[in-house]
Amino acid sequence: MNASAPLWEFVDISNAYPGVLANDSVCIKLLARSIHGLLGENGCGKSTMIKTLSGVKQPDSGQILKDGRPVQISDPQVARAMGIATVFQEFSIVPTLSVGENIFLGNMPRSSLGVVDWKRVHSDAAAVLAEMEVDISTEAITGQLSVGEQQLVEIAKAVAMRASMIVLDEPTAALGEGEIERLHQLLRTMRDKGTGILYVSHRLDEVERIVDEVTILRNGRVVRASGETEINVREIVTAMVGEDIGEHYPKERNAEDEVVLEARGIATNAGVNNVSFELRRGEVLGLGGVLGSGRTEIARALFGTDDLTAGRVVLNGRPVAFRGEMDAIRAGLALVPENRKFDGLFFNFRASGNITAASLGKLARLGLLDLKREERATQSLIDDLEISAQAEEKTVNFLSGGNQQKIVIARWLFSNAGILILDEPTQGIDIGAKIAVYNLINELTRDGRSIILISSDHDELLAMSDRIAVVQHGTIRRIANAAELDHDDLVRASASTGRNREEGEALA
Amino acid sequence: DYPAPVPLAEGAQAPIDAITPRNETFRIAYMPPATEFNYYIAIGEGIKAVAAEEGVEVFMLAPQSGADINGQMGMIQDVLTQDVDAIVFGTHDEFAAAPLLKQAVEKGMAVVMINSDIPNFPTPIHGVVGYSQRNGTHKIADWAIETYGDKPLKVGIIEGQPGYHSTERVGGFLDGIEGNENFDVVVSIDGKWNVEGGNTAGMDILQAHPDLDMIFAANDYMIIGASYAAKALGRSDIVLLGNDGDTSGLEEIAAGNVTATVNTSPFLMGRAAMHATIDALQGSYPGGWIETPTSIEDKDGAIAVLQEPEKLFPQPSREY
Amino acid sequence: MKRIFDAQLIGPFAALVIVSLVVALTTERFLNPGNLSNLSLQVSIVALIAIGSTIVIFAAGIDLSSGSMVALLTMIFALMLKFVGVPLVLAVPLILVAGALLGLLIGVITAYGRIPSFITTLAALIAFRGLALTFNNGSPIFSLDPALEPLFYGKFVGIPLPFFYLVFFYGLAAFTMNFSKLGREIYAVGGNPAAAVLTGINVRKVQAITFVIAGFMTAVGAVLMSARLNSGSPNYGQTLELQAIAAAVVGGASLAGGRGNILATLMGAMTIVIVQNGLNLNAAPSSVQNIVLGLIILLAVGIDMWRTEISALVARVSGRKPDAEAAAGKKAG
Amino acid sequence: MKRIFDAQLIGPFAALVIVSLVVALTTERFLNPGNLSNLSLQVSIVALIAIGSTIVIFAAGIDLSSGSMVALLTMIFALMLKFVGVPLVLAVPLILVAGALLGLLIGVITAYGRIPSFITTLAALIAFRGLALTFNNGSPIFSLDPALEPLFYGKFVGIPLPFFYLVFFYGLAAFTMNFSKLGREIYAVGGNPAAAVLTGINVRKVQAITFVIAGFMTAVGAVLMSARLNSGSPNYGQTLELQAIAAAVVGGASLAGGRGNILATLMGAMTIVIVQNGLNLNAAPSSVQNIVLGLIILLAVGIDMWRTEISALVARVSGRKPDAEAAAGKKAG
Ligand SMILES: Nc1ncnc2c1ncn2[C@@H]1O[C@H](COP(=O)(O)OP(=O)(O)OP(=O)(O)O)[C@@H](O)[C@H]1O
Ligand SMILES: Nc1ncnc2c1ncn2[C@@H]1O[C@H](COP(=O)(O)OP(=O)(O)OP(=O)(O)O)[C@@H](O)[C@H]1O
Ligand SMILES: [Mg+2]
Ligand SMILES: [Mg+2]
Repeated sequence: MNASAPLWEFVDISNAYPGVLANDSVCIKLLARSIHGLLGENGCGKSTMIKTLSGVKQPDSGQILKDGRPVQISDPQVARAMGIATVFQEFSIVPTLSVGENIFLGNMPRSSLGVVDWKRVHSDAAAVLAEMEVDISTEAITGQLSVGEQQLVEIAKAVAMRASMIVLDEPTAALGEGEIERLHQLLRTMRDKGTGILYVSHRLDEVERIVDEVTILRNGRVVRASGETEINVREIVTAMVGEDIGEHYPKERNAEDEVVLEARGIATNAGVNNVSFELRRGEVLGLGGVLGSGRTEIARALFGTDDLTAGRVVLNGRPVAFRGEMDAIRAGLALVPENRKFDGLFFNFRASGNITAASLGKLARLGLLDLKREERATQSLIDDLEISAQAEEKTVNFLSGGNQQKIVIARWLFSNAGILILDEPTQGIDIGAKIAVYNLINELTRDGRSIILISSDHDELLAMSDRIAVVQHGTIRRIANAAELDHDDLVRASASTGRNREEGEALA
Repeated sequence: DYPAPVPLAEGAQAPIDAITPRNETFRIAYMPPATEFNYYIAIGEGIKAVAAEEGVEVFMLAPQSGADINGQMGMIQDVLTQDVDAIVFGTHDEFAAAPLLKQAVEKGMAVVMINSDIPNFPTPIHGVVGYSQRNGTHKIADWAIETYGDKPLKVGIIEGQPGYHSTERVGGFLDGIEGNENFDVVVSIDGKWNVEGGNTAGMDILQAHPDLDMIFAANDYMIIGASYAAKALGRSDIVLLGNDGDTSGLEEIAAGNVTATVNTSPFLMGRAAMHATIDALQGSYPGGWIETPTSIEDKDGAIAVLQEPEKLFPQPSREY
Repeated sequence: MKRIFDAQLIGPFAALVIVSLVVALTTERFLNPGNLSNLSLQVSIVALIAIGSTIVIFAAGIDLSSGSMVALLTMIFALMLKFVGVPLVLAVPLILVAGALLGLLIGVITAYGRIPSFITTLAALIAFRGLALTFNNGSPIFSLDPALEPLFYGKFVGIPLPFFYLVFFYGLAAFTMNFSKLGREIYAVGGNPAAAVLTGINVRKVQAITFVIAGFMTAVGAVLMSARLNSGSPNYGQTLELQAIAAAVVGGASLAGGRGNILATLMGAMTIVIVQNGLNLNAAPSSVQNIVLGLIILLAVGIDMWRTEISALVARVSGRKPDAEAAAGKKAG
Repeated sequence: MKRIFDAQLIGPFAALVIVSLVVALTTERFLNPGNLSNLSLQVSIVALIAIGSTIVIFAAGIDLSSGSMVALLTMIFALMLKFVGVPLVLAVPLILVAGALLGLLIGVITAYGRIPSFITTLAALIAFRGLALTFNNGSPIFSLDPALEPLFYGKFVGIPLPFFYLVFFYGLAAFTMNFSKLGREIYAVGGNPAAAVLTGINVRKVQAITFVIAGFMTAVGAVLMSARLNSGSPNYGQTLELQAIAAAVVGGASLAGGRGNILATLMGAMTIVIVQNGLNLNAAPSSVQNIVLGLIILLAVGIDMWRTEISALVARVSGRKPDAEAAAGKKAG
C-alpha cells in the first residue's frame, strides 16, 4: 500500500441535527501507519464525524472513500466488516455480561456448528488483555469494574477486532497516567504494524505525545488540516478556541488556617483504609493516585454513601456521622460525581431544574416553589458561567459536555455547600470549559468554600491544588504542598503501585 | 327429598352400581366453577346443610373467576389424586371437564353435576341437578306478557358474556315474548355478568334509547347494576327483570328497585344435589336429571321468600 | 399557568378532539346533554385512579395494584357501613386513610425494600383480591346506605358531582406537580434516581409518597365505585389498573419516568371513555370495544414516539422547520 | 454444562426444595406418584409459556399478551379443527406458525416502531381477547377432536407427555441462551441496547425475535390448553401472562434485562404450582391461594434483591466472607 494514499477519506461530509449543523463540509484524509488527532471544543462535531465512519449515522451529504472508492457504511456491522473498530465516547459495554463476552460482543468465537466456544472466548480475550498489559479477569462481570477498567475493556473490544482502522473517541477520559502511557505504547505498536488510527482527546498533553497529524474542527468546520510536522499545543488551542488563551491554569490561593473538615482514620468496606487528612477553609486539596487507588471511594466515604467501619469525620470541629448522602448534603457537603451523565444530570430538566435540584428547600415556602426566583437565580448563573444560551430552552441532553459539566457545578454554587468534592470535574471537557471550571474553583474558594479535587490529569492537579494527598490502595501515603511536588512524584507514586499489583497478580 | 329424576340422554348415564365409596364417612368435593358468584355459594350452603344433617364430610374447591377454566381443571386433577368418594361439580366448560370426570367415574367416584340442564354430558356421569334455564326465563317472559298485556314495550337486553348460560337465558326470554308484537327488542348488549358491567351497560343503553320501557338482564347482578343507572337517570318507572333469585336480587325487588326475577332457589338446589349424591353413594339413586323448580317473584313474592331466611344464602341484611 | 398548560398537552388534546368529533358525527345521541353528564360519570372513577397511576409513572414506577385495591377497599367500606355500623361521614375518611396506608405499604416495600414496583404491585394485585375474598365469604355486600348513592349520582347546579371531584383532584394534582417541591422531586426521581440521591433528594421517601398518593386516589375511586353500585364486592375493579395505566399512556406519560403532564391523563381517560361510549351507543359488541381500545393505546403512544418523524413530515410538506421540542421528547422519553 | 447450571440456579432451587419439603410434610397425598405426575401436567402450560416470557425479559422487554394470545389461538385452532376440517397433524403446526406470526407482529411494532413492549403487549392483551371474541359469536367451541386429548393426557413409558415437552423445550432454550449467537445477543440487548447497536448487533431484529419465540411458545401452550380442555374459548388464559411472568420473576429473572437463567424459570413455575397443589390438596379457598401467591412473588424477589445483605448476615453468623456472586447480583440487577 502506498503510504501517501489515504486508507479512508471524508469528502465534504455534512451532518445536521435539529437546530445545529454538527459537521459542515468536512474533509479529512486518514492514512495507514499514522495516528490522526481530531480536536476541537465540546460540541464542535468530532463524535458526529466518528459516527459517520462507524456506521451509526448516515451523513446528510458528502462521501466516504475507502482506498479511493466511495462506500456506503449503512450500519455498524458494515463498518466492522470493512475493518473499522471504534471505541465510542459513550460506553458501549454490556454491564451484565462478562469481560470476555464484551470483548467479543457481536462476533464470539464459535465452533463449526455455530456453537459458542467458551474456552476460546476467554483465552482469546485474556490474550488481548495481556497484549494491552491490563490485568482484568475475563470472567468478571463488567458492570462491577471501575470506570477506568470498563474503559480498558472498551478499548480491548476494538483491539480484539484486529481492524485496519481504529477510531478512539476520548479513550483516556477515565484513565490515569499509567494506563494512558500503556495505551499509547500499544497504539504506536499497532500503527507501526500498519493500522490507521483516528484519535480524539481533550487532553492536549497526550495529543502532543502521540499524534502524528491533526485536524481541528470549530463549529463543525475544519479550521486546520493535517500535514504539520510539529504539533504545537499553543497553536492548537488558538485554532480550537479561535483566540489566544493566556493562562491555562489561573490558580488563586485562598486557603485560610481554619480547618473545616477532618478525616480521622476512616475506613469502609469499599477499600478505604485508615485515611486521615484536614481540609482548610478556602483550600483546594487534591487527591492524586492511579486508577482504582480508591480516591472515589474516599469521596463516597466522606459523603455518607458507604458506611464507615472505622474512624470518624469531623466537620467544623464537631464529629458527624452521616447515614446517607442526604445527611451530608444537609451538613453542607456536595459531590460532583466522576460520571456526570449517569449520576449528575437530570436529562428531563432544562438548566434551571438541574441547577436548583439540590436546593429546592431554599426555593420553597410551605412546600411551594418560588418559580420566579428560580428563573432569576438560574439566569444569573447561566450568564456568570457563560453557559450556552440554549440551556434554558432545551432539556440538557442537547448541550455539549462542557456546558453539562458547568451546570452540574452551578448546582452547588446555588446551594450553600461549603465543601465540594469534585471527582474528575474536567473529564471530557474542552480547554475553554476547563478554564471556566478552574475559574469556578477560584470563585468558590474566594467565597470561603473548600474543595477536594480528584483528578487524573497531573498537570491540572498540580496547578489547581493547594496541597495534594497521594492515595494508594485506599489509604493516603503522603500529603504535601502542591508546590513541593512535581509530575514525576505523582508518576512515580502511580508507577510503583500499578506495576507491583500487576506483577503480583500475573504470577498468581 | 327431591323431584323424581328424568332419565338422561342415551349413553349419558354412568352405571350407579359401579360406584365404590372408599371412606367410612363419605368425603365429598363440591367444585363449582367460581367463587365469584354468590349463587354457587348458596348452592354450597344447601349442600353443607345436608352434609351436616347426614354426617358426611364436604369441602369446596373453586377458582375465583368463572373464566378460569384451566384453574378449575387443575383443581379437579388435584382432587382426583385424593380419596374422595364423590364430586359435585358445576362448570362453564363441560367438554374441558369431561376427560377428568371420566377418570373420576372410572375410579368409582360418584359424579353429579349441579346447576345444569344438560341431558347429554359428553362423558357418562351419575346425575344432573338444576333448573331449566330456558324454561325459567321463558316463564318470566310469560309473566311480563300477563302483567303488561298489550301495552307497547320497548325492551333492552343485557346479556352475559357469550356462552351457554347467556344463550339459554336470553333465548328463553326471546322465545317467551315471540309472537307478541307489542314487545319490541331494540337493543341487546353485553353486561359481563357483573354489577359494574350491568351499570355501564344500563347507562349506555338508556342514553341510546331513552324511551326504553323494560330491561331484561341474564342475571341478578347485572340488573342490580342497571337499576342504579335507571334511578340515576330518573327512570324509576322502567321494568327491570333478572334471573337467579340471589338474596341481594330479592332484596332489591323487595325494596322496589328491581321489578322481578326468576327465583331458582339455589339453596334448595344444593340440598337436592346432596341428597342425590348420598343416595348415589348408597346405591339408591336411579340416575337422571332432577329438575329443581323455579318461580317468578315480584315484590310480594320476594318478601315472602325473604321471610324464610333459613332457605337463603347469604342471609338477608334485615328481617322481613 | 403557562407551566400547567404546556406543549405536552397538545397531542392528547388533539386526540381527544378528533375522537369526540368522530363519535359525535357517527352517533346520534352523543351530544345529548344527558349523555354528556353520563360521560362525566363514566370517566370519573378511572380518571381519579389514573391520577395516582400517573404520578407513580412520573417517578418511573408502575402501579398494577389499583384494581384489586378497589375491590379490597369496597369490601372494607361495605363491612364498615353495613356490619360494623360506622356512620358514612366517618367511613369515607377511614377508607381514604386505609387506601393511603395500603399505598404506604406498597411504597415502603418498593422503595426501602428495593423491589421493582412492577413486582410489588403485581404481588399486591394478586394478594389484595385474595384478601378481599376473605371477607363475607367472598360475597358482595349490597344496599349499603341510602346516603351513599348521591355521592356519585348527585348533582350540584345541575352538574353531576363527579365532575367537581375531577376538577378538584386534577387541579390539585396539576398544582402539586408544577408548583410544589414534592412535584419537582417526583420528576427528578423519575428522571434520574442516581442523580437525585446525590442532590440530597430523599429518593426512597419520594417513591414511597407516590404510592401513598396512588393508594389515596384509589380509595377515592373505591368510594365512588361503592357509591355508584351501592355495594362492595371482591370482584370490583378487575382490569381497572390497566385502564388507569392506559389513560396515562394515551395521555402521553412516558413509562421511563421523569416527564409528562398530569392533565394529559385526564384527556387520555376521556378519549378512552368517549370511544367506549360511542361504541356502546352504537351497541357494538365487546369484542370490537376491546380491539378499538387496543388500537387507541398503540396509536396514541405511536404518535407520541414518532413525533419527530411526523413533525419532520409536516415540516417538509408545509416548508417549516421541525420543532426541537418534539426531538427532545424522543430523546428523553 | 457448567454454564447452564450456574450459581443463578441456587436461589430458585433452594426455594423449590424448601417449598416442596413444607408441602410434603404438611400434606398427606403430596408424594403420591399419582400426584407427582399430576404436577407435571399442572405446571406444563404455564412453564412452557414462561420460556417465552422469560426470554423477552432477558432482552429487557415484557410480554403481557400471552394470556389473551392463548385465547385467540385456541379459538383459531378450534375453528380449524371443527369448522374448517383441517386435520390435526396440520392444524398443530399451523397454530404454532400463527403464534410465531402474532409474536412477530408484536415484535415488529415494538422494535421497529420503538414503542415500549409494556405498551404494545398491553394493547395486544386487550385487542387479542377482543379478536378471540369475534369468532363463533364469542362462544366457546367444544369437542374438537378425539385425537387431541392424548397430546396432553397421554403417557409414554408411564410418564405424562407434558413432562417430555418440558424437557425438550427447556433443554433447547437453555442451549440457545448459553451456546448460540442469538442467546448471547439477547443478553447483550437486554444489558445495554445502545452498546449492542454500536457493536453491530441488530438490536431491533433481536428484540423482534424474542417476541417471535414468545409467540411460538404461547402457541405451544395454547395447543396444550386446547388438548387439555378439548375446546377453544375466548375466555381461556386469563391472567396466564401474569403467572408466566411470576414464574420468571420467582426464578430470579431481573426485569431490567440482561441476566438470568432460563432453567430458573422452570423452578419458579414449579414452586408456584407446588404451592397451589399443596393448597388445593388441603382445600384452601381461592382467597388464601391468591394471598400466598402474592407473598411468594414478593419473597422470591426480595430474597434475590437482598442477597448481599442476607449473605453478609450469614457470613457474619458463620464467620465467612460474603460471596462475590451475591454482590454481583446486587450491582448488575
Ligand atoms: N442526537 C443528537 N441530537 C441533536 N443534536 C445533537 C445530537 N448529538 C449531537 N448533537 C449536537 O451536535 C453537535 C456536535 O456534537 P458532537 O457530539 O459531535 O460534538 P463533539 O465534538 O464530540 O463534542 P464533545 O467534545 O463534547 O464530545 C453539538 O452541538 C451537539 O449538541
Ligand atoms: N457504586 C459502587 N458500588 C460498589 N462498588 C463500587 C462502586 N463504584 C466503584 N466501585 C468499586 O470500587 C473499585 C474502584 O473503583 P473506582 O471507581 O474508585 O476506580 P477509580 O475511580 O478509577 O479510582 P480512583 O477514584 O482512585 O480514581 C472498583 O473495584 C469498583 O468495583
Ligand atoms: Mg464527543
Ligand atoms: Mg475515581
